[in-house]
Amino acid sequence: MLIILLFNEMSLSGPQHCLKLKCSECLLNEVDSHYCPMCLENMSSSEAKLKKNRCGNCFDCPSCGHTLTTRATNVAISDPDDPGKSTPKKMYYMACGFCRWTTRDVAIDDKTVASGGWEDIENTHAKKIQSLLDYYHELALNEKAERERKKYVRRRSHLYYAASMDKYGMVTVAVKKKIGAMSNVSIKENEETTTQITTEEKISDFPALPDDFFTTPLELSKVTTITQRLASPEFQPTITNDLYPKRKHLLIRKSMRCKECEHNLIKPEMNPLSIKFKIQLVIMHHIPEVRLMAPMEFRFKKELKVVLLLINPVVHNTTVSLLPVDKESDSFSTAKIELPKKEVVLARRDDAAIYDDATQMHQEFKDEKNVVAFRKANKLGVIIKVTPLIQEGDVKVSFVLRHDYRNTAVVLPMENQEPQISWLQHRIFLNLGRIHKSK
Amino acid sequence: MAARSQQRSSVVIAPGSIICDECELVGEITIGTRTVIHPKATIIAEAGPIIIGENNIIEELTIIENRYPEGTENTGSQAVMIIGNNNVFEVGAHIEALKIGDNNVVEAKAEVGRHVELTSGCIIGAQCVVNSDEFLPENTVIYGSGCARRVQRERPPPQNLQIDFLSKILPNYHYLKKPTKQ
Amino acid sequence: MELQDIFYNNSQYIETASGNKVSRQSVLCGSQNIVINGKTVIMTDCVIRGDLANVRIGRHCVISRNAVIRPPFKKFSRGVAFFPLHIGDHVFVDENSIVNAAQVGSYVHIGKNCVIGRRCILKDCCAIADNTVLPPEAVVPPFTLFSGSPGKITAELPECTQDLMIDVTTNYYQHFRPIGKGKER
Amino acid sequence: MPLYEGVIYSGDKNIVVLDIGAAYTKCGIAGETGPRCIIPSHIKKDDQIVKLWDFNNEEELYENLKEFLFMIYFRHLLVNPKDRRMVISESLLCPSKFRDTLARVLFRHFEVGSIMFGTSHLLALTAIGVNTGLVMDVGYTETLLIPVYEGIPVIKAIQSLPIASQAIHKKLEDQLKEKATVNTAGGCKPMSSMPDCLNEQILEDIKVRCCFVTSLERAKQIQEVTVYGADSNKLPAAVPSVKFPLDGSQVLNIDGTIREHTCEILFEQDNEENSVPTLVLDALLKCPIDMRLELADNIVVTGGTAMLPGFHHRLQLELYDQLKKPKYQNKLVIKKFQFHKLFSKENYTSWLGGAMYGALETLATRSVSRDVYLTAGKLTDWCCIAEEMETEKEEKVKLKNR
Repeated sequence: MLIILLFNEMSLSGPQHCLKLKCSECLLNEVDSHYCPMCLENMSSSEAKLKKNRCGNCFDCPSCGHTLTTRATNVAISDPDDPGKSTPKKMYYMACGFCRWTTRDVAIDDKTVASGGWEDIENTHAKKIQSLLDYYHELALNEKAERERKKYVRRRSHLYYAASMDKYGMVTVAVKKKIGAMSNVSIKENEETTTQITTEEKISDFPALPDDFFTTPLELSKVTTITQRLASPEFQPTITNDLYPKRKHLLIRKSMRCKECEHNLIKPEMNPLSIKFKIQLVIMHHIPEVRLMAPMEFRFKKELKVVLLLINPVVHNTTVSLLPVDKESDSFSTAKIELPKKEVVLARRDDAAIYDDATQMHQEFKDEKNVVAFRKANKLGVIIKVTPLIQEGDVKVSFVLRHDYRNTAVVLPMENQEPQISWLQHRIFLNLGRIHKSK
Repeated sequence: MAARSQQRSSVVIAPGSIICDECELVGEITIGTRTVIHPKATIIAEAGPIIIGENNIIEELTIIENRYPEGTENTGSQAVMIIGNNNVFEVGAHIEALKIGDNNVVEAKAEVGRHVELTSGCIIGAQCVVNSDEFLPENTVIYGSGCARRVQRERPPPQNLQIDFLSKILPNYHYLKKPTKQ
Repeated sequence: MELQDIFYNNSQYIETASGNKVSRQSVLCGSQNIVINGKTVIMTDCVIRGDLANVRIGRHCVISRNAVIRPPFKKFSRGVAFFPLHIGDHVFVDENSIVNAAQVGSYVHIGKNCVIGRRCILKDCCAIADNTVLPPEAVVPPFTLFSGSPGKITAELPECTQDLMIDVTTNYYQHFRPIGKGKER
Repeated sequence: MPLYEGVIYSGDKNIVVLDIGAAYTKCGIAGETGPRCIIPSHIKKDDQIVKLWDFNNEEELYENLKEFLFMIYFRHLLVNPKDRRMVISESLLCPSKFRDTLARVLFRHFEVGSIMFGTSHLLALTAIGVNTGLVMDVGYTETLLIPVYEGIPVIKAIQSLPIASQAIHKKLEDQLKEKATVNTAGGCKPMSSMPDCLNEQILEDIKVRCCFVTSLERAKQIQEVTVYGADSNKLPAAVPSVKFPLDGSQVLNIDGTIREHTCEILFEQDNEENSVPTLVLDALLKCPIDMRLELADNIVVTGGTAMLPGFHHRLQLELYDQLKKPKYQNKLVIKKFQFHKLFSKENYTSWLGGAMYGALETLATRSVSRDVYLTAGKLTDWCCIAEEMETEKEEKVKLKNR
């Protein structure tokens, strides 16, 4: 397969700051907006944080992960006054259209409202964790106060060792040495704390597996898979009866900025459905694209004419020249190339042309037959001569693409100012394909 | 075309069924009432007759075939393929199972092998290939890339409403095969 | 690399006034309910079920071999209805895929051998990887790639997806040429 | 509604807490009661699974971590990494290559504000609110036991054994290949004739759904046969077998003995008479006498492998049983072993400790900031502390001289 080493995702940094090409490698990604991939509603970042990045209305199937859909049913509810009579009432439950799991499977009662009636299950340890956290919080405050008071005297605190970076206890030794004579300030641990840990619980006898565990056949359909367990990390249900609908995880739209000049290169619109961007500086819109026209049969030391397709993405004519690279600095090439000496002009892009086939604008260019293979709208075929210098492997060439670039990415504040024209140079690496094996 | 008209005599179509003429029926086939067969479906009874019950929907590009198992062609012994009632075979399903009960759904592009027995209320999910030598208990659901299994509480509901609708609309656009006179 | 020419037998295709190229071997049921907006290629053995409900396909789409375009149905308390199916512009549906969606936006790529379930909504600029199964009523947001069974988000698409899809579909149309005749369009 | 309840002290700083395990990575936000996600520690490259810990060189690891962390930040946690604090739980024996590369990716590529590296065993103690305990982590590649006394790890008593989940998977695979059969359309075939139908994920699924840790009594009968070669009719009545569908066309028949025997690998003693339970006793032996009783009274078991049904019960019985052996009998005077109840599942205990730590005001003082990292150009490890002290002394001198 032939690969052209030009990244489509590459973005162009804002020309008023730096005219450099950036790839996803050297860009800083940022969370721009949160949205639910099911109902496609935007969520503010503070709300998303509060809801732990989960949608308030949409749920995922705990069995297969597909989105659950709400289903309405009519349930006959017997009239309390007249037991013989029953009135139909609309009740809602959730079902998966993929694996057919329903909330009724795990005996969750149907709800009277279509949405909003589904509660979350609570982590049974939440209270204990909270009280432990309160206790640590107090310790931390004490320690902070202590630190303020005695800047240089570090004292032993319960917390300090519990999970410090001091993994080998070496710091203790070091600190003790350092404090040396001052160690008389040793204060008893936790003496100032008012809360005490009441959370710890010990077990001395774990229950054995029940006797019938060894005799009853295992019903595989009642045991959850590892994926199902890890899908809800806090609960990790082991039997399918404990599966519970999961709120849909949100997605984000990202914006990107240049790490050097810190300017935004990509900024999406707020609406998650919009495919337009507030800022979209991608290479595709600014820099001519180079493609290989057709696969070729390369042979060792045999010169071939290769047609490269150049495509102009901008609405101005672009002057392009192909320049050789320094032989010494070129460790990439495996073939000798002969580039056209003259510069060529790429016709401007015309968006209306795809709707109107009659648009012809050939005449305005004077092309030399041995340089330009063909010309069609904003596309142009350039002929280069390639002589492979290897007997097997990939034929690779490298050259510099030089073109003029009109600074249109920034709206210029002053009227009537001519857009600035700058010349850009890019090193192009081309892999033209493998050497043809002669039989 | 010639082969089809030759075989036509052996196809028995009950009144009330909607069989589009653009489908291919080969061999000894019996089709029950209120069964809908969309255009471009293929039913081939090669190794024995195929009996299809009532209220089934067979969508386009579905292949239902009773064929000789590999390597045992034309041994003379016939196996009858029986499909019950209220089954749905979605677009591009491939069915070779000899026994299919009632209320099953074989989703798009799913394959059911000859040695599988579908009881009732089973769902074979889209693109699932089931061709081991097994008996699928009632209400089994096979789904997903790894053909995961579970048992659902309720069997899928019969598609009477869809059949009503199709019975009304398909004759407007397609030539139908006429029911066999008793 | 630039797409190479794909040749078809001129007698096998009908070219409409608006530039659609439709294979004679495709099955267009209820063709009066099918609207194809122009420069769209419908290849051999495709099935489009206009008899069930209206189908509208935008400009510059490619419906590859053996694909099925089928309006989805929904059950209501009293009866069943088939919903119209709309496909936007510059949509590429690859071979052997079944599209049962309610809506497919523009600049969408659906890979080979996919099953797009009933009433799915595919927004603009999204893609479905080969062999994906989208269960009924799935929603695919812009700039996401869905794959697997059930289909889930596995990657994001580049910001220039729209330009890439326009390029792919228009190029495909330009290179989809009748055999024997060197007619340039 | 508990969903909207915040337990967060740290305001809206979104401090990321990360525990990159050998098999699974636990990640979430500080101050919360459980991780947001537990995902396999691997990335997919051209449809190939590449495990994070299987790396040939640091560059490869750097690239893999970059991709992995990108996924964590922008797919799972949906927070910006730049200038934010984070907490990382790492093993005491974490190779410095991994640690350094991780810091490099986070500081240089993602530009995080600061990182606190916490030792997983100590964090596990934080999560239950004690500072003395015998912490045993039964993970994926190894079982690592560290006694911690008053918050300080007793280095000389650390015990480890390369027997954990990975060993269970290996044994399960071996046994299946030896004995199991597969039903296919073409009839019943022995497993050994189709070597490609098992992979790590299927093995893990078989383990969690079918396997268990049997009772001590039955285990003794089993070991009599499997280890000491007694006649196989001495085995206890086998537990029922399971038909495990591998996909639509293959059904694996898993014998009851496989279900029961597989996890015995944790308890069978090797040539040096080591097993998972003896690690506890050996560690106690190496600890100073005055710590032993207290440690035995504060055993903490973490790690996903400890979630196997029957594991805790068996471990406890084994401890009392092994204690009777001459090797320990006269040296360890322990009457009772007590275990701590966790406020989490075993597989994310350390994470929870990190999440608590990250929610405190003192986080900054325990962290390495990006500025410090960039000026130093590396992370300081414990062995560099002496050096650090020197510089601090110099600073002090400078201050005095002012």
